Parts: sequence; C-alpha cells; structure tokens
Amino acid sequence: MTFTTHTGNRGLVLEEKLIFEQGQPGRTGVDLPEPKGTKTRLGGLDRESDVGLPGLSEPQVVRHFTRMSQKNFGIDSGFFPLGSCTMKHNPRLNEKVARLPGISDLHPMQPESTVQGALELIDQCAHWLLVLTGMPAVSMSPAAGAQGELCGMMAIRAALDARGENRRRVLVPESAHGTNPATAAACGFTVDSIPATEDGRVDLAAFEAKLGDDVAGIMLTNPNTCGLFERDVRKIADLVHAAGGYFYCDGANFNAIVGRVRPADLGIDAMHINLHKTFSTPHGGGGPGSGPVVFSDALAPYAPIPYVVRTENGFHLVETADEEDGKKPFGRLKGFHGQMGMFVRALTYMKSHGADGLRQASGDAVLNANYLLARLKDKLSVAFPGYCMHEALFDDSFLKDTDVSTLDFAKAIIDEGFHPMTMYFPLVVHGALLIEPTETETKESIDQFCDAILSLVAKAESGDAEFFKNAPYLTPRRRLDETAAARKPVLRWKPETA
Amino acid sequence: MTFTTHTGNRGLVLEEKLIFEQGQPGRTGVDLPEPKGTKTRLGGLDRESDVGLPGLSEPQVVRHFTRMSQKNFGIDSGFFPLGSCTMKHNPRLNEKVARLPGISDLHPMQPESTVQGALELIDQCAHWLLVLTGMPAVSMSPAAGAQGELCGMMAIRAALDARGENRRRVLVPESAHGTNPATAAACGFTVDSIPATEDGRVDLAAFEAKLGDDVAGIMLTNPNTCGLFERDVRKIADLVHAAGGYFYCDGANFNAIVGRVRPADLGIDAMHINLHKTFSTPHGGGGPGSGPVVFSDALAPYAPIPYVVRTENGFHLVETADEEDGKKPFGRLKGFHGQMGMFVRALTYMKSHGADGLRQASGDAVLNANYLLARLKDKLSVAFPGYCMHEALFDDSFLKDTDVSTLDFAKAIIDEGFHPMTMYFPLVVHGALLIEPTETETKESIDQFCDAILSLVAKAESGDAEFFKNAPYLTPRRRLDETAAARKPVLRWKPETA
Amino acid sequence: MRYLPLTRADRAAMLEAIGASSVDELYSDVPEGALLDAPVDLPSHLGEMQVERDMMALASKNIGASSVPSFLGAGAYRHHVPATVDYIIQRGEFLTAYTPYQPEIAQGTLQYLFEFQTQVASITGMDVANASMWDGATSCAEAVLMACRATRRKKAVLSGGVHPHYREVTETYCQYSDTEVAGRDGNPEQQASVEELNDLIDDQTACVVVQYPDVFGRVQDHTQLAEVCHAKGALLVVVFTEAVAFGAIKSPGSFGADIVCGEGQSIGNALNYGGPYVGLFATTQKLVRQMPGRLCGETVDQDGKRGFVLTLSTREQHIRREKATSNICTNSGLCSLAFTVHMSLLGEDGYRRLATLNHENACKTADALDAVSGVTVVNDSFFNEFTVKLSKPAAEVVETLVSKGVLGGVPLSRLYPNRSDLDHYLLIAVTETNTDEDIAALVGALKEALA
Amino acid sequence: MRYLPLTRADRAAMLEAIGASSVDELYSDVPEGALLDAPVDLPSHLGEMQVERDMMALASKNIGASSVPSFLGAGAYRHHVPATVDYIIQRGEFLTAYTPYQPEIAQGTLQYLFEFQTQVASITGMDVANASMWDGATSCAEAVLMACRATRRKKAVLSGGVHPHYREVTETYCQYSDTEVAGRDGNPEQQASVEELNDLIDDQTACVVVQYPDVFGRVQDHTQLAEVCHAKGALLVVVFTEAVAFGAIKSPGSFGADIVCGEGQSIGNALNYGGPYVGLFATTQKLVRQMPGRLCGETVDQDGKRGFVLTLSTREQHIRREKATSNICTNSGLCSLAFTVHMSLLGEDGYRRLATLNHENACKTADALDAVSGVTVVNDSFFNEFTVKLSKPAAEVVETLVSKGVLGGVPLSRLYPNRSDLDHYLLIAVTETNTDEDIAALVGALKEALA
Ligand SMILES: Cc1ncc(COP(=O)(O)O)c(C=O)c1O
Ligand SMILES: Cc1ncc(COP(=O)(O)O)c(C=O)c1O
Repeated sequence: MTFTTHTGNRGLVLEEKLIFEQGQPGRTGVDLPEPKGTKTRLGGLDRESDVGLPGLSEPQVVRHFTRMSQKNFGIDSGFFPLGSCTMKHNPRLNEKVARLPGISDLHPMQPESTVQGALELIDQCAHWLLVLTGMPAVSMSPAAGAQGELCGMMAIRAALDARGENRRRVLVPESAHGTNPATAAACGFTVDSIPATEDGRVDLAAFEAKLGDDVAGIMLTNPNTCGLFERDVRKIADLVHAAGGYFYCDGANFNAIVGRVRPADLGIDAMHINLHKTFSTPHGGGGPGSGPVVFSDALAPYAPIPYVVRTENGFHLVETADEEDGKKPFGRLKGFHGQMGMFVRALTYMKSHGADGLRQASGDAVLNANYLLARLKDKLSVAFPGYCMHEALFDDSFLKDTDVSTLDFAKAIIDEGFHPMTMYFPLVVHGALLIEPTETETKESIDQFCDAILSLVAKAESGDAEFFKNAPYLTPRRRLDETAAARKPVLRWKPETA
Repeated sequence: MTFTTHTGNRGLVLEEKLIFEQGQPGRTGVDLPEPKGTKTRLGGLDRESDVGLPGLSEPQVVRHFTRMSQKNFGIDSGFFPLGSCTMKHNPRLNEKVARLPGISDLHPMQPESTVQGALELIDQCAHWLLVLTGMPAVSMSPAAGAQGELCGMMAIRAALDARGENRRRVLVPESAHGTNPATAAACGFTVDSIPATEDGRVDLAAFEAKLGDDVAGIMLTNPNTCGLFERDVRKIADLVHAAGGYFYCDGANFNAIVGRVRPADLGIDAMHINLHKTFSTPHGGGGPGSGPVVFSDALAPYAPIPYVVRTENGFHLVETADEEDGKKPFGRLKGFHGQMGMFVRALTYMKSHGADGLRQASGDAVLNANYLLARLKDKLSVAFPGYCMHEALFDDSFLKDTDVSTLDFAKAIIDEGFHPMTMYFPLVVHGALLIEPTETETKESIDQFCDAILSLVAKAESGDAEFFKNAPYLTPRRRLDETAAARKPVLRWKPETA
Repeated sequence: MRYLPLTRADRAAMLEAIGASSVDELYSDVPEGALLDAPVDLPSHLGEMQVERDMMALASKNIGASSVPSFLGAGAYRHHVPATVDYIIQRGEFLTAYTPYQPEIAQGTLQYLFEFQTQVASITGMDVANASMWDGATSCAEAVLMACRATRRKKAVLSGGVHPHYREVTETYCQYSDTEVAGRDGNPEQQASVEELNDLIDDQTACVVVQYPDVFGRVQDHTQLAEVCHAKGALLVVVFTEAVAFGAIKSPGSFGADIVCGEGQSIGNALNYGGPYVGLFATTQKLVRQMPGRLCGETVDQDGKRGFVLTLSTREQHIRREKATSNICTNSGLCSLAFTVHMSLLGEDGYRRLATLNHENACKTADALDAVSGVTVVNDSFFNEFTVKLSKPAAEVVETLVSKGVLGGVPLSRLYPNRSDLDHYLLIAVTETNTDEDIAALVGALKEALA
Repeated sequence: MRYLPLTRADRAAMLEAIGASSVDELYSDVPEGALLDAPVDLPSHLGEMQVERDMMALASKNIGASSVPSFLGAGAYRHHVPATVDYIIQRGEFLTAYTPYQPEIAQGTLQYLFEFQTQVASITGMDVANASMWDGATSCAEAVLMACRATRRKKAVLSGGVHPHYREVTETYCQYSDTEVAGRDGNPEQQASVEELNDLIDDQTACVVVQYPDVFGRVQDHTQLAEVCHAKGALLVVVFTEAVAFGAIKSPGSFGADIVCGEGQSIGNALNYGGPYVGLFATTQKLVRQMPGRLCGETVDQDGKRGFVLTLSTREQHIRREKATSNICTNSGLCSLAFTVHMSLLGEDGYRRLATLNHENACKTADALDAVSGVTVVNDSFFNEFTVKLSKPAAEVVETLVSKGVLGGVPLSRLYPNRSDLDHYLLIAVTETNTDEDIAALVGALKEALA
C-alpha cells in the first residue's frame, strides 16, 4: 500500500534534516568548564562574530548520524562488487588494535625513544610488503593510491634527472585509471595512450612502436583494469628498460596475486599498494587510504623522506634529505610519516592471514570472480575471452536492443539489495560493468547476485525499459538529479534570508 | 511502485536467513591453534556427537547481525516514548568507560587487594544512590527491578520473622506492574489489591480499610504507573507503619523526581532503582539491568550479602551472612556481587550530570511529559486530570466510535517513524496508552510526534478503520500472527528432515 | 548539559503551553516540605573528559585479569572474545532497544533470540531454551521452583558439587515459599554417589540438582541419576558454570536431564567483576509451559513472511501477575546477543576446538602443578578447572602469588568460608587464554610460595 | 581462515562450474616461473588472540601521549574526542562504504559531506569547502597548484611562518611542474612583514602563502597582505594547522583570503602518530571550479525530495584524466566524518569555549614557563602554541624531560634540522587536555633540566 505519512518517515526509514536545521542557540553536545576570563594574547585578532555553527545536544547528534548511516550501503550491509575497489571484509579486530592507546595516542613529533614500537610496526609492515612483492625498498608515506603514483613517478623523474635525461613522455594504456594520467601530468610528463588489443591487454606492437628516447616509462596496471593479467608483462618490462625507461606498475589490483606472484619477478620498478583495497583497511566512505610504494634498486635511492631504518640503537626515522649517504630523496609527500592508522590495520590483517592465508585469499578472490564470470557469461556480454583475475568485465552489448543503459541496469540492481558494480570503467569497453566479488564472499552470496542479475537481464529483454529507467524504487531517495546539481551548485547550507 | 524483487530484498532492507540456514561444514569465524591430541581426562564423557552448530565465516556473521540490527528500532533511531521504561539517551561515554580493562577485565573472585578500585566504584555508586534517595542503606546486588523487588520483599519477610510475626498479606494497587504481585507471591505473600480513585491514586479509604495485623506491607509505585505522584504517600506510609507493616516503594519511575524529592522524606522502607531506566544503562533489547535497593534503618540489617564496607585497610566485600555483628542478611540473590557493568555506567552518568544536572533532568522529563499532555489532551482522552509526572496516560475512549483499537493505533504510529507508547498498561485504564518522552528529547521531536498523533486521530475519526487494522505497512515485517505463534510454538530452529 | 536538549526558551514556551508558571508547579502533588529547592549534596556536573579521567583513576586501582598470568574460575571464566562481538553489541539498534514488544520493528532482537534459544538448546542437548535469565545462580533457583511447579512437590536435593553461590541463591529463593533445600556441601576428595543422592529423594522431592562439571571441576555421568529421579517422580536438573565445556563433553540432555541451566558468561561476555552475565535455561518440550522467562517463537506476518514474536507470555508476570512462573522481566538481552554472536563465529568446529584447547591447556597445567612439591591435583577428571591441595592454606598462598604478579586461582575458603577442612584447597581454571609462560609463572610462583 | 568463507566443497564445485582443473589454471597468463607454488617466507596465519597480543606488545613499546604530561603540537594536537565520535565512525554503514558514487544508497555519506563542507566553510569564513584532502601539508601544496591554475602564473611565495612540512610538500609537488617556490624559512624572533613579502611578489606570482597562527604560534593579521596580493593579481592562501583556533580568532576569510586550507585533525581525530589526518580546503565561490577534490552538492530526487550527490566532477581525474585539477581520488572520508560529528557536538558554544579554554591554558603555561630561569617565551601573540628560548639546546632538554616522564614540546631543530640558529628553541602546545598538574610537571622538569 502506497501512502504518505504525516512525518515523511516510512517505518524504520527516518527522514533527517541537516544539523543546521536542527540547532538551537544555547544547546550543546559538550560540557566544558567555564573559562576564567583571562586577558587574551591573540594579537588583537579575537573573534568577534559568530561562526554560524548550530547547537545540538548529544542525543540529537547520535540520532542524526545513526539515521544517516542507515541510508548507506557498506560491505557490512551486503554484496558490494565494486570493481577495482576490492571491497572485502573489514575485520573489527583491526579497528580494535588501531585504537590501542599505545598506537592511536602517539604524537608524530614524540622523541624516537618513546615510539620504538611504532617505528617497529612500520618496519614490520614494510617487511611484509617487501616480501610479498619481492622488491628491495618501500616508501610508506603516500596517503593513498594516487599519492603512491605520485611517489613512484617522482622517483622516476628524480632518477631521470640524476641521469641527466630529459625524458618527458609516459606511456599509459587507454584502460588506465584516471589517477594515472593525472599523476603523470602532475609530475610534468606528457601522457601517450597505448591502445588495447582485442583481448584486453596492452597492444605490444603499438607499445613498442611508441618507445623512444623521450620515453620516461610506462604506467601499467597489472592485473589490469579489465581484470586481466598482462601476459606480456615481462616483455613490456624488458622493452621499456631497454629503451631507457622505467616501469611503474599500478598495484590497485594486487589482491589477485598476493602471495602467488611477486611483482619483482615481472620486472617492475615501482608499484603502489592500496592498503585500503588489498589489505583491507576500511574504505570509510571515501578514505582514508594508504598507498605505500615498493621500489626497484634503480629507483630506491630517490624514495622520499621520511623512512624508518633499523640501527644498533633501535629504530630511527630519517626525516632529512641529506642524512644518509647514497640516498637522494626527491622530497617529502605528506606531513609527518604516513598513514600509521592504516599500517596497523594492514599489519593486523597480514598477520591474521599469514603467508598461507594471503595465498588462499588471492586464490579465492580469483576463483570467486571466475565463478561469477562463468555463471553470467551466457547472458551478459563478456568483454574479453578467457579466465579473468579477481574481477569480471562485461560490456553493455547484452543490453543492445533493450533501451536499457548500464546506469539503468545498475540502478535496478540496487533494489535487489546489492551495491552495483563499477560502471563505465574502464573506458576501453562500451558501457562497462566491472564486477569484483572479493574472496570474503560466499558462493551463496555470489549465486544470489547472479540469479538476481539473470532475472534482470530477462526483464530487460522482455522490453520493460521503463522499469529500469525509473529504478531504483525502494531506496530512501530515488534517482537524483545530477545535472541540476552541477548546473547550479549548492555546496553548503546557508541560513534562509528572511 | 509496488513490485517483488527477485531476492526478496528491498533496497537497503535486506532479508536475512537464520545462521542455521547459512552454515557450511568446515567454515568457521575463528582461527584457533591445532590441538595437540592430548589424552583427555574427561571422565570418559568425551562428546561424540555433533552439537549441531552452523559454520559461518566472520564476514557472514558481521553481515548477519548488521542486517538484523537494521530491523530494530532503538532510542538511537528515534523517539521511543515507551511508558514506564524511561527510554532516555544512552551515552557512549558510559560504554567506553565500562570497557576499560581495569573494570571489564576483573574476575569476581580476585583477591580484594587487586580490586580496590572496583570496590570503591561500587561504594561511590552506592553513595550517590543513598544521597539521592536520602536512605541509610543500599543493596547493590539485584540484577534488575524485579529482583530488587524480591530483595525488598525478602527483607520485609526477614524483618517480620525477626519480629516473630506471621504477616502474609501485601497490599498492591491495581495499577501495579506485574512484577509486584509476582514478587510478592514468590516471597510467600498473598496479594490484596487496592483500587484506584477517580484521579488515579490509591484509594486511601479502601487502603485503610484493608490494613490489619496480617498485613506485611504495601507495594506502592511512586510516581505511580499512571504517571502521577501519590499525593497521600506520607499518609500511606504513616498508616502502614502504624499498622505494623512496611512500605515497599517501586522506584521504576524515580526519573521523575531524582534530585527533587528524596523517597526517604516520604517514609518508605525499601525501594528499588532501575539503573537501566533512571540512570541510563542501556536497555540492550531486554537487558541486562540492575536494581539496587535502598533500605530504611528498619530493614537495613536484613539486606542480602554481599556488600561493600569501608575499613581502615581499604574496601572490603562482606560475603558471609555471619561476618558482621548486628547484620542478619536474608541470604544471597545472585552469583558474585551484582551488575558491576551497570554500576560503572550509572556512576558515569551521575557524575556527568552532577547534582545540578540530575535535578535538571528530572525537571525536564516532567516538563516534556506535561507539554506532550497539553498538546494531546484535547484530542486524546486523558485518563486522569491534572499535571502528570514524567509520563502521560490516556485511555482509548477517544477511539470509541472509530472501530480502531489501541493496538491498531499504535501500529499506525510505527509507520510514522516512532516507537509506540506502552499499551494496555496500567490495567486500571481501558486500552491504556502510556507515553513517556524522557528529558533527552527535544521539543521539536515531541512536536513532531504530537503532530503525527493528531493526524492519526483525525484519520481514525474520519472512519478509516481498515487503514489502522492493517498497519503497519512500511516495516520489514507487517503485523505478526501472535496467535499462531502461541498455538503451535516453534521455539527453535530444527534441521529439515529429508 | 550535553544530554539535555531543552533550552531556556524551550522551557518557557512549554510552560506557557502547559499553563504552568514553573516546573515546581508541576510537582504540586509532592507533600509539603518534601520538594527540594536546591541540588542535593553531591558534586556538580562534569565534562566528558573529567568524568573519563575520574573513572580511569578508579580503574587504575585494579589489576586486570589479563594483565598478569591468571587462573581464576569458580563460575566465571576468562576467554578471548572476538572483536566482532563487541562491535555488534554496541550497535545502537541493539543496544538502545528494549524488550521486543513491537515485533514489526524488533525483528533484529527477535531473530537473534530465536538463534540464541536454538544454540542453547543445541549445546545442552535439550529441546528448547528460553531467551535468558539473569545468571547461572538465579537460573538454578528458578529451575528448582519450576521443578516444584511441574511436580507439585516442595523439596529439592542439591548435590554437594553445586557451586555454593548457586546453592545459596536457591536457598534464598526457596526459604519463603516453603520449599525445602536438602543435600550437603561438597567435598573435593569425594564425589557424591548416586546412592547417596538417592537416599535423599523422597516423595516430596521435586528435583535433584547436580552440577556438570561440578564446582570442583569433576566430570561425572548422571545418566543413572536421571533414571533414579524419574523412577521417583522427580526431575533431574543439571546446572553448569562453564558453557564452553559442552564442546568437549557429552551434553546434559544426553543423560536424560529435565532442566539444564547455568551460566553463559564464558561465551561472548567479559568478566565484568561478576556481572552482568547471562543465565541459560533449557528444558524438554513437555515442560515448556512451566518455564520462567521470555520465549521467542516463529510465526508469519500479514504478508505470509516468516517472522518472530515473543510467545507463550501467559506464563509471565505482565499477564499472569501473582500466578506467573517467575517475576523476571528485564533479563540479560545484550549478554545473550554477545553469546549468540560469539557462538555464531565459533560454529561447530570452533566451539569444539575451543573446548579441546581449554582441556589440553588444563591437562598441561595439572601435570605441571602435580610436579610441584606441596601441590597435589585432586581431580581424576576435569574439563578446564580442577582442585589442588596445597601444603599451606590456599588463601595465604593466593596472597603471596599476588605479590609475585600471579592471580593464582580461587581458594575454596572463599567459596566455603565456614569449612575449615577446605582451607588447603585451591581451584584452578585454565583456558585458551593461558600461555605456556603463564603456566610457568604459576608453577614458579607456587614453588616459591610453598617452599 | 576466519575471513574466507569458501569451503573445500565450494571450491571444487566452483572450479567445475568454471571448467578449470585448479586455481592455478586460472593464473595461466602469469609468465613462466613467476607463479609461486608455495607460500612466501612469512609467518603462517594466526588466531585473533595471538595477533592482538602481538600488536599489544608493539604498542607497549611506546609511551602514549596521554599517559604523561605532554605538550606537543607543531601541526598535530591532542584534544579530547567525545566517545560518540568513535562510536559513529565505527558504524559499518559508514566504515565499510566507499566513495558515494551511487547516491541512492549513500545519502548518509553524502549528507555528512554536505555538513562537513558547510562547517569548514563556516570556521574558515569562506564560501565553499571541499569534501576533504589528505592532510594539511598536501592541501597547502594543492592550494599553490590551484592558485597557479587560476592565475595562470607559476610562482608561489611562502611566508617563513609556514610549517616546514607544508613547505617541503609544496616544494615537492611544484618541483616537476616548473613552479617556483619562493620565500625563506622563518624566524621565531622576527615576523615577516607585509613589505618583505610584497617585495617577493612579481607578475609571475600566483599566490602568497601564510600560516595563521604561524608555525611558531604567532597570530598575525593578513588583511593588508590580502590587499597587496590582490593589487598584484596574486591570490592569498592562508594555511593553518590547528582548526580549533578559529573558535577564538578571526577567520582567514575575514582577511580576504582566496584559499584557506589546513589540517583538521584537531577536531574529532586521534593523533595516530601522524596519520590519517584530514585536509580542509575552502575557497571563494569564484574559484570553485578550480578546486581539487570531491564536492558534494544538493539536488532533488525523482520524487522531488531533497538529496545530495557528488558534483562538479568534471574537475576530477576520473573524468578529466591528465587535465584534472588534482590526481586525488581516495581522500580522508572517515576522518571528515569524525570532524563533522565532533563539530556537531561542539556547536557554536562548544567550539568557541573549547578555543577559549585552549588559549587560557596556553597563557597560564606561558606565564609559568616565563618564570623559569633559562626559559624565555618568545611570542607576543599566540593561540594554544608558542615558542620558548632555552638556555640549553632544546633537543637535549626534551630528552631529559622524557627521562622525567614529560613529553615537553617539539624542538625547532626537529623541524629545521639544518638551522643551527634555532637549536635553543622549543615549541610548546597546550590544549584543554593539559591539567594544572601537567603544567607543574613541565615547569618542574624544565627547572631541573636547565639547572
Ligand atoms: C586501478 C586504480 N588505480 C589507482 C587508484 C587510485 O587509488 P586511490 O583511490 O587510493 O588514490 C584506483 C582507485 O580506485 C584504481 O582503481
Ligand atoms: C513499574 C515497574 N516496576 C517494575 C518493573 C520491573 O523492572 P525490571 O524490568 O528491571 O525487572 C518495571 C519494568 O518495566 C516497571 O515498569
């Protein structure tokens, strides 16, 4: 029965105003001692006007954010096969450990003698990453994958500068994530696209043709964003090296191969690792992440400050560029020393799995993706032939005659109780649907998803395009008008002018 | 648009099977070391058969309970005016403090020297309760309000026994909570009901008439379950004392008077305090609670073991009946020493409020209830005239000609996004609706509730009884068949027999 | 005050709507002189930081059981509780809900109660279980009262192996309802025989209560006792303090017990210095309607979908008042959720392995202690707890161990303060949380203490 | 393994459905020899209890900042974070969601981002703010790059009052994009004048960057500087490290700043040994389309109900690729939630009072230190942090203080390792968390250390 309630609430789905619409002067959610009225020493800049913050009591605040949370879908809610994002289970143990006072309550400028455990933790985390990648060096400071890319590409710039070479062209496959070209540009490189082959990999011939002495290197994602292993990765490495360039590997998809393939064995020079993907630090609705970068011997000297070294007197944090002989750090990427809160979670995750569990995890991730692929391949249009890695890519040709778009299809999936896959990425495929189940999903959950997808395909084929165009129907908000939002942006609340 | 999804899910509202329907042999949510295979010493009683527990992975378990939680309404969700239950805000600070290892990780049988802080905490909590009630003694052990009643009534039995008197009749107002007669009966008393007056209080004349030398005492709730202060409470105390009986006060509604009226000043002999109501320890979906009982001098010697005393050498826990001279404990009510986890929360709550804040809280609770009463009194039928205390009571006469029952009306409230009030209690009022907003609600939230109620009254009056009979419409489950449940009880899951 | 949203302006507007001149006016029914006009003599409100520091100061005056090698049991057991458990029970939708009287918006609570009941029934080997009691000791008392109702008899025989707190609570509950509690305190050196208990059963005996494993840690078969009871028209009640045990030993249900109840703290719940804990209560299909406490049952909603409700409430105080099967109302809801979550994580394999590890660790400790001069392990059988006899009074030894940084066990004198014959006995519990270093520390400290 | 639900039977069934004989077969694209056939050389999996103990052992090798009197700032500040904050950010629906690309099931995240943006704009006094950057230092660098885009110029002048990490990160970001970073390191004894900075502004200067309060704690008015900048076609960028400050001092927006950005850790976020933190980034309406990072905007849904979406994404890498305003993708989502929750609790009154308390505590400490022989307070003005000159090298003194159980501040030599002229300076931060006892401990320890 459809009807409108007086409140606008719908049972357990409660409408929630902005905090700014709920405040009352004189209300507060904290109790702070009365100030003494000391004469200020604020350089005459004492604030005189109101800030404009609303006053809410603690109960209001708790309810506000509780209700808002209930309008979100997370991994804890259900199947979340967002391709390229590795939405795996986030263990609560990691949250608990990250909150130990001996970890969360450390100031980054404490004397080293008071943070030996923290430095050891960073060192341990680094050690696991080095062994898993087979690489000789790692920089722990990048704040996320994109900053990891910056870190790697700057090291390449620094290495080229050291060689006195002015190489400025970077080869980037068309299928690359947007951060790759953006990063290359931020480092002063020009981006040269490499086309993909029919089977979703780098076109080796085209790649080779593009090599030259102005080529700084290649940024290659492997497994790539089509969910495929770059078969020719070693050849690519050899070729780029032979041409005097470096091999930056985007490691966003490391989850497919952890404990089974060491990137070092493929000939890479640098690779970032998204701890918030492969090593399960929570995505947090957009972050924070962490993007450590492993380096080959060729690039290691240029790794940024700071970094941890083990000395006779314990662990030491190198914070200046000129402290160590033979090191030529390209600079500093971030305040302080990296995403400690993420290291502790990632290390907890790695220790929990162990070498055996990590290997099992990547195998299960690939198995789940291939199973999903097998179940859907007859009804959806598989983008590229063969086995996939940890994610399965489809194009929208299965929707060809239905007047249903990838977006429409995804919105209908929402009503079925799933988070949609990644849509329209990678760009090399028309109307892409990139599905990454991860290893922490059950076969039952994948089966349920596949059954629902197949039922939707049947519905689309039956000609009910209107149904899809208006989906979703069952969510707290239905399809939102993004065009209107961009046309006349309202980016903050403002008091109504009376 | 109404339609059925393939999965049965509806957007963010996800169907969730029982764990027993999700298990797989060989799956587990814990990693425990391999046993060594030691020869057992289990007296030959080694388990040979399966227990019958399902195997789930940790991600499944997290998702299972997350989804289930989303089908619940709590104080954190919205307005929860469940009369007689004091559903006030539960501060997270209290949860945090209760988890300090120095509190949560104490074994109840640790030597006293290792738990001095715990004993001091109990003593502090007791002190606050004593000052707030004005009483000379308190027993901290009762597990909940009902056990507090048991504690108080057993002390009365013990005192009577000590006096060599065989008084077995207990006077209990008709409006009393079910636990009162149940408790009296459990202590070997017979229950004699006292009627209520037109204005919802004890009928003094009827009460007086029932007094006699077989009367052990009275169990009186004050403020009473009609949300009213018993005006004649002192007279009642005097009369029952004069008749040789004791005055047990049900303190479930203490929230109305904390910091404003000391029960001691009203002449009571014993009163339980529901820490999970007045002092905000979370209701937890049904418990745990805690029901300390304060005693007058007359009953104090009979208080049960254990209890904390302050000695020269620190705090000491008296665990045996014969340890202290002059004390004649009636026994032991519970394993160990009471609901420590609740004491810490209640004490944190009390310290946060302070004497000033507690007084403000009770005043605001009463103000909120009277405001709600004022807003609804013209359209709903007020049970009794005058101001109420912390809750407002209505009967169902406003629904008289509508063919809508109190239950139907309550179910329609659910769709509006509120938890219904207490229904059909107290029994002295026909189709009772007992509404307790508590002090942690805003005026805005009470206004929204009242507006919704008034709109529903209008709807009921408009003759749309069918609408109410089929409510709620917007919940994960609609009205449940309680008759069927009771007729052929299915109280556990059983594997399907093939 | 941070929890109180009403502003001055709100209060004024509300008083006006009410038509009252002040909040005090709303209290006009309070007798002359009883309405205080100023705050009571207690400290003023404090900010969160100050309160937290106050409470931390109290906490710091205690020695946390996990901060040192620790071997205490006697009805409460330290086990590792997965972080998931604590996360789930803190979710506001569980934490801040109450008894699920409105099932349409309480399916979360109701479904876990149904799962809890099934788990409890499964581990105890019984047909059905309720939605929790306050703790093991009160469950024991309620079991006796239930047996009396079911048999219309007025006497209970308690085995000497029953935990003294369980016995005391049972006696307390029974003393004012003309119910006799028979049977004597136990002896760690000698186990009560079926014959002994049999002699105490008469035609007024509603039940015999045994603990399994018993308070001294012994594991005994009660199949024969069940037969004896049933032959005499009495029920067999089996109580327990360590719910992990049933992962390693036969279920009480397999003996033919009529009521099985006890403490569920071990699974999912912290030690909390003794509470809140969670009473588990299971029985046979036949006796369901005599059960105390809440029950959750399966049903369907108006649309035919499966759902859950509280059921058979005609047993309960809010319906039956003085005729109710118990006065219990608020129970141990959230603790039962913790139990359910932990048990769900364990599953068949985890639960059984956990029990095995407990037992193996206890065996290892028993062997190590038996080799210490001045220590004799008394038990032939045990699960994760056993009694040792010391060459010195146990209470003193325990104090000495504290000074050496070891929480060494529970002296029987703490449980039996009037039994001087038990002064030299110490109860030692060993769980999966105890490391080899813990055991070595206990052995070392005991050697020194007894030297 | 507890996180991996596939059973042996599942794996077999799935391989069969796939038509593969083994999991290794799925890796057939991996080059010869690169596919490992055994686990790498790292420890095996561990149970939760073991891992927790391992991590606790690491934690116990550190001295928690709150476990001793502690006065460290320099870009990260210890404040009391209400328990509510940590509860909310742990709710799975927030914690385990990702960037809200599907707004229909991400209104929770989107609404708080909208609130966050409004709060940040409010405290900075700017028109709009984005949905967070990685931290204060990267925000500073991005602000410079944005200024260059907006002005089509290629030089930034950084005031000496800018935190060295912010400067270094800005230099790092600029070095490979032909952007000059001018201006020299600061001096605690002498503040850069408007004239000095003015002299550095040329027609290639995109912006001047000042910190407010500056790295030495000084509070300076930049209204005139804004005018100077604007007159020369440059933007004024104001960075900050202590977001609590704006509760007590005028907003940078009131100076006429064009971009205001900095560190939001202070509000809602733990120290975390330096990360994750949350970069706040605000600007004027005019410059919105030059902003880096995500933006949340208001709109309506198909039924006309208000809702929120990510918007103006044509600025971003996933749409614009090499032409994007920044490469940022994953930002500081959950840290911005923590900020939003804490700020919501504070409200106008709480935010301002918190700032006042910080300032008063800092004044009290400054006075107490000034009275210590060998200590001179350098600052005339400050908010909650100031610089003192010591009679001995600060780094040594800080080590001595550690041995006396005090975390006494940040020696400027840590921030400026190559500036021997700053060796005797110590940066001291004081917040509402510091008690009178803390201050006395610092004073006492300093007296001893300097004696
Ligand atoms: C293939 C790929 N590369 C890089 C990134 C950027 O990583 P981050 O979001 O951590 O900056 C992503 C993130 O989605 C990605 O999928
Ligand atoms: C008036 C009254 N008395 C007693 C009780 C019993 O308290 P408890 O549920 O804590 O046992 C209640 C609980 O709702 C009550 O409302």
